[in-house]
Amino acid sequence: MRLETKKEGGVFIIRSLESRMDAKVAVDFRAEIARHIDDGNKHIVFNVGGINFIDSSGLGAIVSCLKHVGREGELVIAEADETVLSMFKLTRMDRVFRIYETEREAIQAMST
Amino acid sequence: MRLETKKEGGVFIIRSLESRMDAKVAVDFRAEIARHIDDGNKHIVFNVGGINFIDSSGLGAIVSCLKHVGREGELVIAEADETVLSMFKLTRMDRVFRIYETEREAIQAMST
Amino acid sequence: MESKKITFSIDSNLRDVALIGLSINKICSQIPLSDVEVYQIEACVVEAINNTIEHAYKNSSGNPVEVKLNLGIDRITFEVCDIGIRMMASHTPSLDFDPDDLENLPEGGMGLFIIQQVMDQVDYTSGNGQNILKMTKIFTNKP
Amino acid sequence: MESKKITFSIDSNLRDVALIGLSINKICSQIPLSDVEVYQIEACVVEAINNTIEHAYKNSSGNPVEVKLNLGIDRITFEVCDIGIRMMASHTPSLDFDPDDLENLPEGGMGLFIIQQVMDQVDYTSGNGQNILKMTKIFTNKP
Ligand SMILES: Nc1ncnc2c1ncn2[C@@H]1O[C@H](COP(=O)(O)OP(=O)(O)O)[C@@H](O)[C@H]1O
Ligand SMILES: Nc1ncnc2c1ncn2[C@@H]1O[C@H](COP(=O)(O)OP(=O)(O)O)[C@@H](O)[C@H]1O
Repeated sequence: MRLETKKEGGVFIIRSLESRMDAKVAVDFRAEIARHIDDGNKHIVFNVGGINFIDSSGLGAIVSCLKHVGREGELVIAEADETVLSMFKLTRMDRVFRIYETEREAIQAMST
Repeated sequence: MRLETKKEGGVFIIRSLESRMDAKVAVDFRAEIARHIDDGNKHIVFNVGGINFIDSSGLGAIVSCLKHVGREGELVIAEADETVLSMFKLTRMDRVFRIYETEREAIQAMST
Repeated sequence: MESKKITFSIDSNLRDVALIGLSINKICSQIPLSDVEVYQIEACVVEAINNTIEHAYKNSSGNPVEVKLNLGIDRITFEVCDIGIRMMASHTPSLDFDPDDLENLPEGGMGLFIIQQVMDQVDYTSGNGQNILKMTKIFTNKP
Repeated sequence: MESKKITFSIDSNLRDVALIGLSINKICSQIPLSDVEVYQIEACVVEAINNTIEHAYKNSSGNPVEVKLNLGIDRITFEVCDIGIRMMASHTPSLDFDPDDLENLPEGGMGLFIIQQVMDQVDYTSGNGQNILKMTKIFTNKP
Protein backbone atom coordinates (compact mmCIF):
# COMPACT_ATOMS: atom_id res chain seq x y z
CA MET A 1 0.00 0.00 0.00
CA ARG A 2 1.49 3.28 -1.08
CA LEU A 3 1.55 5.75 1.80
CA GLU A 4 2.78 9.28 2.26
CA THR A 5 4.16 10.12 5.68
CA LYS A 6 5.42 13.30 7.29
CA LYS A 7 6.23 14.64 10.71
CA GLU A 8 5.00 17.86 12.29
CA GLY A 9 6.41 18.48 15.75
CA GLY A 10 5.87 15.25 17.61
CA VAL A 11 3.00 14.20 15.38
CA PHE A 12 3.39 11.58 12.66
CA ILE A 13 0.96 11.99 9.76
CA ILE A 14 0.03 9.19 7.39
CA ARG A 15 -1.92 9.60 4.22
CA SER A 16 -2.91 6.85 1.80
CA LEU A 17 -2.08 7.24 -1.87
CA GLU A 18 -4.45 4.44 -2.67
CA SER A 19 -8.20 4.87 -2.74
CA ARG A 20 -9.12 1.39 -1.49
CA MET A 21 -8.10 0.03 1.87
CA ASP A 22 -9.23 -3.56 1.55
CA ALA A 23 -8.06 -7.08 2.37
CA LYS A 24 -5.51 -6.94 -0.44
CA VAL A 25 -3.55 -4.11 1.15
CA ALA A 26 -4.44 -4.41 4.86
CA VAL A 27 -1.59 -6.74 5.78
CA ASP A 28 1.03 -4.53 4.15
CA PHE A 29 -0.44 -1.44 5.77
CA ARG A 30 -0.26 -3.00 9.20
CA ALA A 31 3.37 -4.07 8.71
CA GLU A 32 4.46 -0.72 7.37
CA ILE A 33 2.84 1.30 10.14
CA ALA A 34 4.24 -1.13 12.73
CA ARG A 35 7.73 -0.20 11.50
CA HIS A 36 7.02 3.50 11.92
CA ILE A 37 5.66 2.89 15.42
CA ASP A 38 8.72 0.84 16.36
CA ASP A 39 10.82 3.79 15.16
CA GLY A 40 9.22 5.79 17.97
CA ASN A 41 6.27 7.44 16.20
CA LYS A 42 3.49 6.94 18.71
CA HIS A 43 1.37 10.02 18.05
CA ILE A 44 -0.23 9.35 14.73
CA VAL A 45 -2.81 11.11 12.58
CA PHE A 46 -4.15 8.85 9.87
CA ASN A 47 -5.57 11.10 7.16
CA VAL A 48 -8.03 8.91 5.28
CA GLY A 49 -9.16 11.71 2.94
CA GLY A 50 -7.93 9.88 -0.15
CA ILE A 51 -9.65 6.64 0.74
CA ASN A 52 -13.09 6.02 -0.72
CA PHE A 53 -13.46 2.37 0.24
CA ILE A 54 -12.56 0.54 3.41
CA ASP A 55 -13.63 -2.96 4.44
CA SER A 56 -13.37 -4.82 7.75
CA SER A 57 -9.81 -5.92 6.99
CA GLY A 58 -8.83 -2.29 6.56
CA LEU A 59 -10.54 -1.37 9.82
CA GLY A 60 -8.88 -4.32 11.53
CA ALA A 61 -5.47 -3.13 10.37
CA ILE A 62 -6.09 0.31 11.85
CA VAL A 63 -7.23 -1.24 15.13
CA SER A 64 -4.07 -3.33 15.15
CA CYS A 65 -1.99 -0.14 14.79
CA LEU A 66 -3.94 1.48 17.63
CA LYS A 67 -3.08 -1.44 19.89
CA HIS A 68 0.52 -1.23 18.78
CA VAL A 69 0.91 2.46 19.76
CA GLY A 70 -0.44 1.42 23.16
CA ARG A 71 -1.70 3.51 26.03
CA GLU A 72 1.21 5.96 25.98
CA GLY A 73 0.53 6.76 22.35
CA GLU A 74 -2.42 7.91 20.24
CA LEU A 75 -3.79 7.19 16.80
CA VAL A 76 -6.55 9.40 15.48
CA ILE A 77 -8.45 9.58 12.20
CA ALA A 78 -8.87 12.68 10.03
CA GLU A 79 -10.86 13.64 6.94
CA ALA A 80 -13.04 10.54 6.67
CA ASP A 81 -15.69 11.09 4.05
CA GLU A 82 -19.30 10.19 4.72
CA THR A 83 -19.03 6.70 3.27
CA VAL A 84 -15.82 5.71 5.07
CA LEU A 85 -17.20 7.21 8.28
CA SER A 86 -20.30 5.03 7.93
CA MET A 87 -18.06 1.97 8.13
CA PHE A 88 -16.58 3.17 11.43
CA LYS A 89 -20.12 3.70 12.73
CA LEU A 90 -21.43 0.36 11.49
CA THR A 91 -18.69 -1.48 13.40
CA ARG A 92 -18.90 0.94 16.37
CA MET A 93 -15.27 1.87 15.80
CA ASP A 94 -16.38 5.51 15.96
CA ARG A 95 -16.43 4.94 19.74
CA VAL A 96 -12.85 3.70 19.70
CA PHE A 97 -11.15 6.28 17.53
CA ARG A 98 -11.14 10.03 17.82
CA ILE A 99 -12.22 11.27 14.41
CA TYR A 100 -11.45 14.82 13.23
CA GLU A 101 -12.85 16.63 10.22
CA THR A 102 -9.49 18.04 9.14
CA GLU A 103 -5.88 16.99 9.48
CA ARG A 104 -5.13 20.41 11.00
CA GLU A 105 -7.66 19.93 13.81
CA ALA A 106 -6.28 16.47 14.52
CA ILE A 107 -2.71 17.74 14.74
CA GLN A 108 -3.74 20.62 16.99
CA ALA A 109 -5.70 18.36 19.32
CA MET A 110 -2.69 16.11 19.65
CA SER A 111 -0.17 18.84 20.24
CA THR A 112 -2.07 20.28 23.20
CA MET B 1 -38.20 4.78 -23.52
CA ARG B 2 -39.69 7.43 -21.28
CA LEU B 3 -39.72 10.79 -23.02
CA GLU B 4 -40.91 14.26 -22.10
CA THR B 5 -42.28 16.34 -24.94
CA LYS B 6 -43.52 19.91 -25.22
CA LYS B 7 -44.30 22.45 -27.89
CA GLU B 8 -43.01 26.01 -28.12
CA GLY B 9 -44.45 27.91 -31.08
CA GLY B 10 -43.93 25.63 -34.03
CA VAL B 11 -41.05 23.78 -32.37
CA PHE B 12 -41.48 20.33 -30.84
CA ILE B 13 -39.06 19.59 -28.02
CA ILE B 14 -38.15 16.10 -26.89
CA ARG B 15 -36.20 15.26 -23.79
CA SER B 16 -35.23 11.79 -22.61
CA LEU B 17 -36.06 10.76 -19.05
CA GLU B 18 -33.72 7.83 -19.38
CA SER B 19 -29.97 8.18 -19.16
CA ARG B 20 -29.08 5.43 -21.63
CA MET B 21 -30.10 5.45 -25.25
CA ASP B 22 -29.02 2.00 -26.32
CA ALA B 23 -30.22 -0.94 -28.42
CA LYS B 24 -32.77 -1.85 -25.76
CA VAL B 25 -34.70 1.40 -26.15
CA ALA B 26 -33.81 2.51 -29.69
CA VAL B 27 -36.68 0.72 -31.44
CA ASP B 28 -39.28 2.19 -29.07
CA PHE B 29 -37.79 5.65 -29.40
CA ARG B 30 -37.97 5.49 -33.18
CA ALA B 31 -41.60 4.35 -33.12
CA GLU B 32 -42.67 6.97 -30.60
CA ILE B 33 -41.04 9.87 -32.41
CA ALA B 34 -42.46 8.61 -35.72
CA ARG B 35 -45.94 9.04 -34.23
CA HIS B 36 -45.19 12.61 -33.21
CA ILE B 37 -43.82 13.36 -36.68
CA ASP B 38 -46.89 11.85 -38.32
CA ASP B 39 -48.96 14.14 -36.10
CA GLY B 40 -47.36 17.03 -37.95
CA ASN B 41 -44.40 17.86 -35.69
CA LYS B 42 -41.61 18.34 -38.20
CA HIS B 43 -39.47 20.92 -36.44
CA ILE B 44 -37.89 19.03 -33.63
CA VAL B 45 -35.29 19.81 -30.97
CA PHE B 46 -33.96 16.67 -29.31
CA ASN B 47 -32.54 17.72 -25.95
CA VAL B 48 -30.09 14.94 -25.04
CA GLY B 49 -28.94 16.64 -21.82
CA GLY B 50 -30.18 13.80 -19.63
CA ILE B 51 -28.48 11.12 -21.71
CA ASN B 52 -25.07 9.97 -20.60
CA PHE B 53 -24.72 6.95 -22.87
CA ILE B 54 -25.64 6.45 -26.50
CA ASP B 55 -24.60 3.60 -28.78
CA SER B 56 -24.88 3.15 -32.55
CA SER B 57 -28.46 1.86 -32.26
CA GLY B 58 -29.41 5.07 -30.47
CA LEU B 59 -27.68 7.14 -33.14
CA GLY B 60 -29.36 5.07 -35.84
CA ALA B 61 -32.76 5.77 -34.31
CA ILE B 62 -32.11 9.52 -34.37
CA VAL B 63 -30.98 9.30 -38.01
CA SER B 64 -34.18 7.43 -38.81
CA CYS B 65 -36.22 10.25 -37.28
CA LEU B 66 -34.24 12.81 -39.29
CA LYS B 67 -35.12 10.97 -42.49
CA HIS B 68 -38.72 10.79 -41.37
CA VAL B 69 -39.08 14.56 -40.86
CA GLY B 70 -37.73 14.87 -44.41
CA ARG B 71 -36.44 17.89 -46.27
CA GLU B 72 -39.35 20.16 -45.30
CA GLY B 73 -38.68 19.52 -41.63
CA GLU B 74 -35.71 19.77 -39.26
CA LEU B 75 -34.35 17.77 -36.36
CA VAL B 76 -31.56 19.29 -34.31
CA ILE B 77 -29.67 18.19 -31.21
CA ALA B 78 -29.23 20.23 -28.03
CA GLU B 79 -27.23 19.92 -24.80
CA ALA B 80 -25.07 16.93 -25.75
CA ASP B 81 -22.43 16.45 -23.11
CA GLU B 82 -18.81 15.83 -24.07
CA THR B 83 -19.12 12.05 -24.05
CA VAL B 84 -22.34 11.84 -26.08
CA LEU B 85 -20.94 14.43 -28.50
CA SER B 86 -17.86 12.25 -29.00
CA MET B 87 -20.13 9.51 -30.36
CA PHE B 88 -21.60 11.88 -32.95
CA LYS B 89 -18.05 12.85 -33.95
CA LEU B 90 -16.78 9.27 -34.08
CA THR B 91 -19.53 8.31 -36.54
CA ARG B 92 -19.31 11.68 -38.35
CA MET B 93 -22.92 12.36 -37.47
CA ASP B 94 -21.77 15.77 -36.24
CA ARG B 95 -21.72 16.68 -39.95
CA VAL B 96 -25.31 15.53 -40.38
CA PHE B 97 -26.99 17.14 -37.39
CA ARG B 98 -26.98 20.72 -36.25
CA ILE B 99 -25.88 20.55 -32.62
CA TYR B 100 -26.61 23.38 -30.17
CA GLU B 101 -25.20 23.94 -26.72
CA THR B 102 -28.54 24.85 -25.18
CA GLU B 103 -32.16 24.05 -25.88
CA ARG B 104 -32.87 27.77 -26.00
CA GLU B 105 -30.35 28.38 -28.78
CA ALA B 106 -31.76 25.46 -30.74
CA ILE B 107 -35.33 26.77 -30.46
CA GLN B 108 -34.26 30.26 -31.44
CA ALA B 109 -32.31 29.05 -34.46
CA MET B 110 -35.36 27.11 -35.62
CA SER B 111 -37.85 29.91 -35.11
CA THR B 112 -35.94 32.36 -37.31
CA MET C 1 -40.71 -5.97 -15.79
CA GLU C 2 -38.42 -8.94 -15.45
CA SER C 3 -35.37 -8.43 -13.28
CA LYS C 4 -31.90 -7.69 -14.66
CA LYS C 5 -29.20 -10.27 -14.17
CA ILE C 6 -25.44 -10.46 -14.41
CA THR C 7 -22.82 -12.83 -13.06
CA PHE C 8 -19.32 -11.75 -12.07
CA SER C 9 -16.60 -14.40 -11.93
CA ILE C 10 -13.10 -14.05 -10.57
CA ASP C 11 -10.35 -16.33 -9.40
CA SER C 12 -10.01 -16.71 -5.62
CA ASN C 13 -7.50 -13.89 -5.41
CA LEU C 14 -7.76 -10.76 -3.26
CA ARG C 15 -6.27 -8.79 -6.16
CA ASP C 16 -9.43 -9.11 -8.26
CA VAL C 17 -12.06 -8.51 -5.58
CA ALA C 18 -12.10 -4.75 -6.18
CA LEU C 19 -13.21 -5.30 -9.79
CA ILE C 20 -16.47 -6.81 -8.54
CA GLY C 21 -16.80 -4.13 -5.87
CA LEU C 22 -16.45 -1.32 -8.40
CA SER C 23 -18.93 -2.97 -10.79
CA ILE C 24 -21.52 -3.38 -8.07
CA ASN C 25 -20.99 0.16 -6.85
CA LYS C 26 -21.76 1.57 -10.30
CA ILE C 27 -24.79 -0.63 -10.87
CA CYS C 28 -26.20 0.24 -7.42
CA SER C 29 -25.61 3.94 -8.01
CA GLN C 30 -28.30 3.75 -10.74
CA ILE C 31 -31.01 2.68 -8.30
CA PRO C 32 -32.74 4.81 -5.65
CA LEU C 33 -30.19 4.42 -2.86
CA SER C 34 -28.06 6.98 -1.05
CA ASP C 35 -24.27 7.13 -1.54
CA VAL C 36 -23.78 5.59 1.89
CA GLU C 37 -26.18 2.74 1.12
CA VAL C 38 -24.45 2.04 -2.20
CA TYR C 39 -21.11 2.01 -0.41
CA GLN C 40 -22.37 -0.33 2.29
CA ILE C 41 -23.80 -2.75 -0.26
CA GLU C 42 -20.46 -2.79 -2.06
CA ALA C 43 -18.78 -3.43 1.30
CA CYS C 44 -21.07 -6.38 2.05
CA VAL C 45 -20.33 -8.08 -1.25
CA VAL C 46 -16.61 -7.47 -0.79
CA GLU C 47 -16.78 -8.91 2.76
CA ALA C 48 -18.58 -11.99 1.46
CA ILE C 49 -16.04 -12.49 -1.34
CA ASN C 50 -13.12 -11.98 1.07
CA ASN C 51 -14.62 -14.63 3.36
CA THR C 52 -14.89 -17.03 0.45
CA ILE C 53 -11.24 -16.52 -0.46
CA GLU C 54 -9.92 -16.51 3.12
CA HIS C 55 -12.10 -19.19 4.70
CA ALA C 56 -13.74 -21.35 2.01
CA TYR C 57 -10.51 -21.51 -0.02
CA LYS C 58 -8.03 -20.85 2.81
CA ASN C 59 -6.31 -18.15 0.78
CA SER C 60 -5.35 -20.41 -2.09
CA SER C 61 -5.84 -18.98 -5.55
CA GLY C 62 -7.03 -20.93 -8.57
CA ASN C 63 -10.58 -21.50 -7.34
CA PRO C 64 -13.79 -20.03 -8.75
CA VAL C 65 -15.66 -17.21 -7.02
CA GLU C 66 -18.96 -16.15 -8.53
CA VAL C 67 -21.33 -13.34 -7.66
CA LYS C 68 -24.79 -13.45 -9.22
CA LEU C 69 -26.58 -10.11 -9.15
CA ASN C 70 -30.33 -9.88 -9.62
CA LEU C 71 -31.84 -6.42 -9.82
CA GLY C 72 -35.61 -6.39 -9.43
CA ILE C 73 -38.14 -3.62 -9.17
CA ASP C 74 -37.74 -3.10 -5.41
CA ARG C 75 -34.79 -5.29 -4.37
CA ILE C 76 -31.30 -6.30 -5.33
CA THR C 77 -29.92 -9.72 -4.44
CA PHE C 78 -26.40 -11.07 -4.54
CA GLU C 79 -25.47 -14.73 -4.45
CA VAL C 80 -21.82 -15.23 -3.56
CA CYS C 81 -20.90 -18.77 -4.60
CA ASP C 82 -17.89 -20.95 -3.89
CA ILE C 83 -17.05 -24.66 -4.08
CA GLY C 84 -14.72 -24.65 -1.07
CA ILE C 85 -15.03 -25.50 2.63
CA ARG C 86 -18.49 -24.67 3.91
CA MET C 87 -19.19 -22.36 6.82
CA MET C 88 -19.99 -23.95 10.18
CA ALA C 89 -23.58 -23.80 11.45
CA SER C 90 -24.42 -20.13 11.36
CA HIS C 91 -24.22 -18.38 14.68
CA THR C 92 -25.75 -14.90 14.87
CA PRO C 93 -22.80 -12.63 14.23
CA SER C 94 -22.34 -10.20 17.08
CA LEU C 95 -19.82 -7.48 17.73
CA ASP C 96 -19.67 -6.82 21.45
CA PHE C 97 -16.66 -5.05 22.80
CA ASP C 98 -15.68 -2.41 25.30
CA PRO C 99 -14.30 0.55 23.31
CA ASP C 100 -12.03 1.45 26.23
CA ASP C 101 -10.49 -1.99 26.56
CA LEU C 102 -7.67 -1.40 24.12
CA GLU C 103 -6.11 -4.85 24.33
CA ASN C 104 -9.33 -6.64 23.50
CA LEU C 105 -10.57 -4.59 20.56
CA PRO C 106 -11.54 -6.82 17.65
CA GLU C 107 -9.25 -6.87 14.61
CA GLY C 108 -11.48 -9.28 12.71
CA GLY C 109 -14.81 -11.02 12.94
CA MET C 110 -16.61 -7.94 11.66
CA GLY C 111 -17.51 -9.12 8.16
CA LEU C 112 -20.65 -11.13 8.84
CA PHE C 113 -21.78 -8.53 11.36
CA ILE C 114 -21.55 -5.78 8.73
CA ILE C 115 -23.51 -7.94 6.29
CA GLN C 116 -26.24 -8.58 8.89
CA GLN C 117 -26.50 -4.88 9.68
CA VAL C 118 -26.74 -3.68 6.09
CA MET C 119 -28.74 -6.37 4.33
CA ASP C 120 -32.45 -7.03 4.76
CA GLN C 121 -32.08 -10.76 4.34
CA VAL C 122 -29.10 -13.10 4.53
CA ASP C 123 -29.17 -16.86 3.84
CA TYR C 124 -26.37 -19.37 3.63
CA THR C 125 -26.93 -22.69 1.92
CA SER C 126 -24.64 -25.58 0.99
CA GLY C 127 -25.39 -28.41 -1.37
CA ASN C 128 -23.88 -30.37 -4.24
CA GLY C 129 -20.46 -29.11 -3.27
CA GLN C 130 -21.47 -25.49 -3.67
CA ASN C 131 -21.92 -22.87 -0.94
CA ILE C 132 -24.08 -19.82 -1.53
CA LEU C 133 -24.39 -16.72 0.62
CA LYS C 134 -27.50 -14.92 -0.54
CA MET C 135 -27.98 -11.32 0.47
CA THR C 136 -31.00 -9.16 -0.31
CA LYS C 137 -31.37 -5.40 -0.01
CA ILE C 138 -34.80 -3.87 -0.45
CA PHE C 139 -35.19 -0.32 -1.69
CA THR C 140 -38.10 1.94 -2.38
CA ASN C 141 -38.60 2.51 -6.05
CA LYS C 142 -39.94 5.94 -6.85
CA PRO C 143 -40.42 5.89 -10.60
CA MET D 1 2.37 -7.04 -11.24
CA GLU D 2 0.08 -9.65 -12.68
CA SER D 3 -2.95 -8.35 -14.49
CA LYS D 4 -6.41 -8.15 -12.91
CA LYS D 5 -9.13 -10.33 -14.35
CA ILE D 6 -12.89 -10.57 -14.18
CA THR D 7 -15.54 -12.23 -16.33
CA PHE D 8 -19.03 -10.81 -16.83
CA SER D 9 -21.78 -13.19 -17.95
CA ILE D 10 -25.28 -12.32 -19.07
CA ASP D 11 -28.03 -13.97 -21.01
CA SER D 12 -28.37 -12.89 -24.67
CA ASN D 13 -30.85 -10.18 -23.79
CA LEU D 14 -30.57 -6.48 -24.59
CA ARG D 15 -32.04 -5.72 -21.16
CA ASP D 16 -28.89 -6.84 -19.34
CA VAL D 17 -26.23 -5.30 -21.60
CA ALA D 18 -26.16 -2.05 -19.63
CA LEU D 19 -25.07 -3.94 -16.49
CA ILE D 20 -21.82 -4.90 -18.22
CA GLY D 21 -21.46 -1.41 -19.68
CA LEU D 22 -21.78 0.25 -16.28
CA SER D 23 -19.33 -2.19 -14.69
CA ILE D 24 -16.73 -1.58 -17.37
CA ASN D 25 -17.24 2.15 -17.17
CA LYS D 26 -16.46 2.16 -13.44
CA ILE D 27 -13.43 -0.12 -13.75
CA CYS D 28 -12.02 1.96 -16.62
CA SER D 29 -12.58 5.17 -14.68
CA GLN D 30 -9.89 3.95 -12.24
CA ILE D 31 -7.19 3.86 -14.90
CA PRO D 32 -5.44 6.82 -16.54
CA LEU D 33 -8.00 7.52 -19.28
CA SER D 34 -10.11 10.59 -19.97
CA ASP D 35 -13.88 10.59 -19.44
CA VAL D 36 -14.37 10.45 -23.20
CA GLU D 37 -12.00 7.50 -23.57
CA VAL D 38 -13.75 5.62 -20.76
CA TYR D 39 -17.08 6.30 -22.41
CA GLN D 40 -15.84 5.14 -25.81
CA ILE D 41 -14.44 1.92 -24.37
CA GLU D 42 -17.78 1.24 -22.72
CA ALA D 43 -19.48 1.95 -26.06
CA CYS D 44 -17.21 -0.54 -27.88
CA VAL D 45 -17.96 -3.35 -25.47
CA VAL D 46 -21.68 -2.56 -25.65
CA GLU D 47 -21.52 -2.57 -29.48
CA ALA D 48 -19.75 -5.92 -29.44
CA ILE D 49 -22.30 -7.42 -27.04
CA ASN D 50 -25.22 -6.01 -29.07
CA ASN D 51 -23.73 -7.62 -32.19
CA THR D 52 -23.49 -10.92 -30.41
CA ILE D 53 -27.13 -10.77 -29.37
CA GLU D 54 -28.46 -9.40 -32.67
CA HIS D 55 -26.31 -11.31 -35.14
CA ALA D 56 -24.69 -14.33 -33.49
CA TYR D 57 -27.92 -15.22 -31.65
CA LYS D 58 -30.41 -13.51 -34.04
CA ASN D 59 -32.11 -11.77 -31.11
CA SER D 60 -33.08 -14.95 -29.31
CA SER D 61 -32.57 -14.93 -25.57
CA GLY D 62 -31.40 -17.87 -23.50
CA ASN D 63 -27.87 -17.98 -24.87
CA PRO D 64 -24.65 -17.17 -23.02
CA VAL D 65 -22.73 -13.94 -23.56
CA GLU D 66 -19.42 -13.56 -21.76
CA VAL D 67 -17.02 -10.65 -21.52
CA LYS D 68 -13.57 -11.38 -20.12
CA LEU D 69 -11.76 -8.28 -18.93
CA ASN D 70 -8.00 -8.27 -18.42
CA LEU D 71 -6.46 -5.14 -16.92
CA GLY D 72 -2.69 -5.00 -17.29
CA ILE D 73 -0.13 -2.37 -16.49
CA ASP D 74 -0.52 -0.46 -19.78
CA ARG D 75 -3.50 -2.08 -21.55
CA ILE D 76 -6.99 -3.35 -21.04
CA THR D 77 -8.40 -6.17 -23.15
CA PHE D 78 -11.93 -7.43 -23.56
CA GLU D 79 -12.90 -10.77 -25.02
CA VAL D 80 -16.55 -10.86 -26.03
CA CYS D 81 -17.50 -14.52 -26.41
CA ASP D 82 -20.53 -16.25 -27.88
CA ILE D 83 -21.42 -19.72 -29.12
CA GLY D 84 -23.75 -18.55 -31.89
CA ILE D 85 -23.43 -17.95 -35.63
CA ARG D 86 -19.97 -16.73 -36.52
CA MET D 87 -19.25 -13.50 -38.34
CA MET D 88 -18.45 -13.70 -42.06
CA ALA D 89 -14.85 -13.11 -43.19
CA SER D 90 -14.01 -9.77 -41.74
CA HIS D 91 -14.18 -6.87 -44.14
CA THR D 92 -12.61 -3.60 -43.01
CA PRO D 93 -15.54 -1.73 -41.53
CA SER D 94 -15.98 1.61 -43.23
CA LEU D 95 -18.47 4.40 -42.79
CA ASP D 96 -18.62 6.43 -45.98
CA PHE D 97 -21.60 8.61 -46.56
CA ASP D 98 -22.56 12.02 -47.86
CA PRO D 99 -23.89 14.01 -44.90
CA ASP D 100 -26.15 15.97 -47.27
CA ASP D 101 -27.72 12.92 -48.89
CA LEU D 102 -30.54 12.57 -46.38
CA GLU D 103 -32.15 9.47 -47.88
CA ASN D 104 -28.93 7.46 -47.79
CA LEU D 105 -27.68 8.23 -44.30
CA PRO D 106 -26.73 5.04 -42.45
CA GLU D 107 -29.00 3.88 -39.65
CA GLY D 108 -26.82 0.90 -38.81
CA GLY D 109 -23.51 -0.65 -39.69
CA MET D 110 -21.67 1.70 -37.34
CA GLY D 111 -20.79 -0.72 -34.54
CA LEU D 112 -17.68 -2.37 -35.95
CA PHE D 113 -16.51 0.98 -37.30
CA ILE D 114 -16.71 2.54 -33.83
CA ILE D 115 -14.78 -0.41 -32.40
CA GLN D 116 -12.07 -0.05 -35.07
CA GLN D 117 -11.76 3.68 -34.39
CA VAL D 118 -11.51 3.44 -30.62
CA MET D 119 -9.54 0.26 -29.99
CA ASP D 120 -5.85 -0.23 -30.66
CA GLN D 121 -6.25 -3.83 -31.67
CA VAL D 122 -9.25 -5.91 -32.73
CA ASP D 123 -9.22 -9.63 -33.51
CA TYR D 124 -12.03 -12.01 -34.26
CA THR D 125 -11.52 -15.75 -33.95
CA SER D 126 -13.83 -18.74 -34.16
CA GLY D 127 -13.12 -22.25 -33.04
CA ASN D 128 -14.68 -25.13 -31.13
CA GLY D 129 -18.07 -23.58 -31.54
CA GLN D 130 -17.01 -20.38 -29.79
CA ASN D 131 -16.52 -16.95 -31.34
CA ILE D 132 -14.33 -14.36 -29.65
CA LEU D 133 -14.00 -10.69 -30.48
CA LYS D 134 -10.86 -9.49 -28.73
CA MET D 135 -10.36 -5.77 -28.29
CA THR D 136 -7.31 -4.09 -26.77
CA LYS D 137 -6.90 -0.51 -25.64
CA ILE D 138 -3.45 0.70 -24.65
CA PHE D 139 -3.04 3.52 -22.15
CA THR D 140 -0.10 5.34 -20.69
CA ASN D 141 0.37 4.49 -17.08
CA LYS D 142 1.70 7.39 -15.07
CA PRO D 143 2.16 5.92 -11.61
N1 LIG E 1 -17.57 -18.10 3.17
C1 LIG E 1 -17.15 -18.70 4.32
N2 LIG E 1 -16.75 -19.98 4.31
C2 LIG E 1 -16.32 -20.57 5.43
N3 LIG E 1 -16.27 -19.97 6.64
C3 LIG E 1 -16.66 -18.69 6.73
C4 LIG E 1 -17.12 -17.99 5.58
N4 LIG E 1 -17.45 -16.75 5.98
C5 LIG E 1 -17.21 -16.68 7.29
N5 LIG E 1 -16.73 -17.83 7.77
C6 LIG E 1 -16.39 -18.11 9.19
O1 LIG E 1 -17.04 -17.14 10.01
C7 LIG E 1 -16.08 -16.37 10.75
C8 LIG E 1 -16.52 -14.92 10.88
O2 LIG E 1 -16.43 -14.26 9.62
P1 LIG E 1 -16.34 -12.68 9.54
O3 LIG E 1 -17.37 -12.10 10.44
O4 LIG E 1 -16.43 -12.27 8.12
O5 LIG E 1 -14.94 -12.29 10.14
P2 LIG E 1 -13.45 -12.68 9.70
O6 LIG E 1 -13.51 -13.12 8.26
O7 LIG E 1 -12.69 -11.42 9.89
O8 LIG E 1 -13.03 -13.77 10.63
C9 LIG E 1 -14.77 -16.55 10.00
O9 LIG E 1 -13.66 -16.40 10.83
C10 LIG E 1 -14.91 -17.97 9.46
O10 LIG E 1 -14.58 -18.91 10.45
N1 LIG F 1 -20.80 -10.93 -33.33
C1 LIG F 1 -21.24 -11.05 -34.61
N2 LIG F 1 -21.66 -12.24 -35.08
C2 LIG F 1 -22.11 -12.36 -36.34
N3 LIG F 1 -22.14 -11.34 -37.21
C3 LIG F 1 -21.75 -10.14 -36.84
C4 LIG F 1 -21.27 -9.93 -35.51
N4 LIG F 1 -20.92 -8.63 -35.39
C5 LIG F 1 -21.17 -8.07 -36.58
N5 LIG F 1 -21.66 -8.95 -37.46
C6 LIG F 1 -22.01 -8.66 -38.88
O1 LIG F 1 -21.35 -7.46 -39.27
C7 LIG F 1 -22.30 -6.46 -39.67
C8 LIG F 1 -21.84 -5.07 -39.23
O2 LIG F 1 -21.94 -4.94 -37.82
P1 LIG F 1 -22.00 -3.50 -37.15
O3 LIG F 1 -20.95 -2.63 -37.77
O4 LIG F 1 -21.90 -3.66 -35.69
O5 LIG F 1 -23.40 -2.89 -37.56
P2 LIG F 1 -24.89 -3.41 -37.28
O6 LIG F 1 -24.83 -4.35 -36.13
O7 LIG F 1 -25.63 -2.16 -36.98
O8 LIG F 1 -25.31 -4.06 -38.56
C9 LIG F 1 -23.60 -6.90 -39.05
O9 LIG F 1 -24.73 -6.43 -39.76
C10 LIG F 1 -23.49 -8.42 -39.09
O10 LIG F 1 -23.82 -8.91 -40.35
